[in-house]
Amino acid sequence: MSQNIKVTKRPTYTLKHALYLPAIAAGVKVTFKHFFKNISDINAVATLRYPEEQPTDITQRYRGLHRLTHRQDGSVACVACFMCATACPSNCIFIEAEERDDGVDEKRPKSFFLDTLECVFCGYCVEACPCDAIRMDTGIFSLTGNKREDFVMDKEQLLSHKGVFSEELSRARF
Amino acid sequence: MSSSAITVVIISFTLGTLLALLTIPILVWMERRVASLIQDRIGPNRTNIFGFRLGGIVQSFADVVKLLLKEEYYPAHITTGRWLFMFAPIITFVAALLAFMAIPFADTLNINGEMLRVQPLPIDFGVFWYMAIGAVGVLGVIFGGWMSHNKYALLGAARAGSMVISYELPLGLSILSFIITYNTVDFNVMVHFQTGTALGFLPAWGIFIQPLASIILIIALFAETNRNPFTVAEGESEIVAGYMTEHTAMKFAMYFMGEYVAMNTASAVIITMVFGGYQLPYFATEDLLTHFSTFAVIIMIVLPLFIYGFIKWMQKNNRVKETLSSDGGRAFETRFFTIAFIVMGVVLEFILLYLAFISQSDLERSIYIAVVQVAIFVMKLMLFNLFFIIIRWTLPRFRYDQVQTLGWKYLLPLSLVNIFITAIVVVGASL
Amino acid sequence: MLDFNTLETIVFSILTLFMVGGSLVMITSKQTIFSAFGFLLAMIALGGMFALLNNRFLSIAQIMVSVGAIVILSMLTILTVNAKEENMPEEKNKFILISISAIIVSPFTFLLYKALTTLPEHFTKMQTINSKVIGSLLFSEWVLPFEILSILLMSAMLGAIIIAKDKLKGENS
Amino acid sequence: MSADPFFLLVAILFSIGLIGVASRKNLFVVYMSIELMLSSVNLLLATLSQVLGDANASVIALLLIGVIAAEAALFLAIITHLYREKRTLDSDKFKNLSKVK
Repeated sequence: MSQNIKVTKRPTYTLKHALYLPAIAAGVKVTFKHFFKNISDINAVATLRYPEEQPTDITQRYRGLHRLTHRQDGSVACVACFMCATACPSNCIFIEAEERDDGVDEKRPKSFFLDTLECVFCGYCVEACPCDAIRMDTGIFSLTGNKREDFVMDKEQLLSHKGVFSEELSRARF
Repeated sequence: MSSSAITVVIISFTLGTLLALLTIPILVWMERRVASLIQDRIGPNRTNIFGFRLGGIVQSFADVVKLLLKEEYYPAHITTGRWLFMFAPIITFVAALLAFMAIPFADTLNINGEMLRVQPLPIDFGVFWYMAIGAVGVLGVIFGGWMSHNKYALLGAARAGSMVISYELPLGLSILSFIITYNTVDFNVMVHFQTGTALGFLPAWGIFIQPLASIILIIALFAETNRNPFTVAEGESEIVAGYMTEHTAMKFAMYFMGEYVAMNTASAVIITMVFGGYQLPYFATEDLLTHFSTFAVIIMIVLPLFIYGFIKWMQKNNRVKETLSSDGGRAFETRFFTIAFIVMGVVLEFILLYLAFISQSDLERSIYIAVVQVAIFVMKLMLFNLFFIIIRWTLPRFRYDQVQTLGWKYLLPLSLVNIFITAIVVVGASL
Repeated sequence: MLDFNTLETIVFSILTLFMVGGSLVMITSKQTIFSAFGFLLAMIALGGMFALLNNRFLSIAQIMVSVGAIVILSMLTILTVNAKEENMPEEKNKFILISISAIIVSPFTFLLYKALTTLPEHFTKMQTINSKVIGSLLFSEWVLPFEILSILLMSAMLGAIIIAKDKLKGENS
Repeated sequence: MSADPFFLLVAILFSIGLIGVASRKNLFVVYMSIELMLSSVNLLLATLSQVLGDANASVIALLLIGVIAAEAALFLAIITHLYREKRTLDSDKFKNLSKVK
């Protein structure tokens, strides 16, 4: 049994360790190697030059800006069940429901506001939605505006966002 | 005083002020770029003036402008003594600036028989000056920390004060062994001592003559200037930002810039005392003057190679990846500086030609040598500042008790032992 | 009678202003930190005064010891003691006391000044006292006081450690 | 240059130190006043060194700086000790040796 055990010698505290200076020299060697490698060819550095170079590694699971999905007939898939607003930890979803009288369903949102300044992009609303009406698959990672009101998304804005990965329509069976 | 003496004094004073003040943005830029390059990042390179970004130096000027224009804000709990709260950073800054002024930038100029020092303050006790003024800087830290009425600031100030007291001793004692070896307190004579060779093949620099004292000096100066690994006074993992927690805008900038001036001064002192100052290794000023033509021809050969290498490096690195469409004016900047450097090189070549073969005036030659020495000094200064920065991004911070242990239990006895050995050797050699 | 050089007069006046002002701030201010600041001003100005007297070595020694060591040490002690407002002494009639003692002391000041002016009034010749002269004197004629001073410093250091130390572990009783 | 102003300055500084010792209760201020008195003596020595053209006075002044340093160390240690004993900086509270309590 003992032949399987590999005994490693503990490092002894020698004069070389007590002096500190060899260790400092080794550290400086490492940093200087990186420094010299990068200064001789700056374009080899993997940093993304952001505004000119856009990220290419946004995957399907990336939580970008929200959107509301559509049904087959193009109407909003949301049934105003308030599940997302309940699940939201930062209370940033404000829904006002109204009765739906076109016979497709019973309820729909009259207004749907999402305050992206309060949103923490946790994705709980997507998890909570029973009819796949809200998704975060737009791939939009940068959101800019001039005033606070620009960041409060209303229903039309959320409906106008396009998904970039999966199908456009809601997958819920109505 | 003759007019040439006044000219030399004014020029050297301007040079000293420029070297101390203009290196601040360059050092801040170096700190950020070197840090990012060490960590495989790029660092600030976007700020520009009409497309000229100079590798990102413009960012430092933009930062200074930003800090200047910020609101002068005083914490509400500081009721009495706001003037001292505001005055404290100035003490640190001015002390660091004054301490720099005793460094010689070139050899003593001989103009028509007058010996003129190229030193902002032409004093012959520069070591004492540095030790006296360098310790004043910490007073600003202590005043600022106390006036903040803040636990963290108070702790930072107490740490800075006790660290200065514990590291002033090894610093003074190691400087003492240098004084015994060089037999002078004059920086200029110290540099003269370090020309020539030791043991036949090494340049006679302090680090080869007094290795232990040199290492103690460098460590103690790292501690004096509050640089890593001795940043316990502003250890942000323990005490927020230490003594500068409550300081904002220009007051913070004063502390910040004072730190860089102190670092610059420490590098200058280390170079002057340990690394041969403004002298080229192996060659004294007299050698250069007697073999001036050879020296000029060597420089005439080396200079174009250097400029060629720099231009090649710039053309390779001052551009963006091929995949990007816009280069933000980098191509124009590269073209401009290529032409500028070529013109500069040609002009320098012609000046060298004139000095080496046509003019036989000793005065012009000695002035030229002084200019070369200033250039060498600045190069050494920048290299050592780079060393300071690389050390900062290599080592983690010491714990506070480890700092004190290192100072009192190791460096102090070591420097005392070194003084004894030095004294025995010096007395033995004189017998 | 007064043959002041203009530049020297200006420098002297500025330094006097700093010294007297600093020391007045020192004895009048309520908070200890301002006293320390006044003390610092006075000490730096004293260093400048030594330089005005063409005594560079003394000036540098003054800055190095008084400012670089004594003031920093005092500041550090003020920081470590860190006395709260209620631990400071109550000095309600501070200014009355100061003015009374000033009135009492002023004849003495006059007397001191008169006594000092009986000494030679003029500088014989403003020669620079450089470190070489001081050094050779220190190690030839004044070597015994110098050694005694080093013993004094040593004993002061040990005494300071013993006084400021907490009670030893053995004698907790 | 006349030495008069220097002597006047010495007298004034010494008196200010004396006033500080006599009228203040804060231990730190008392300590600094004593330092100031010693420093005024130092200035007198430096002035005399110039007046008499004799470097010996400068040497005494140099030694006096050393004495001031020793005194500072002791005084600060005593202040720390006193503050630890009674938690006050009031010099009137330390009357252990006097008969009048």
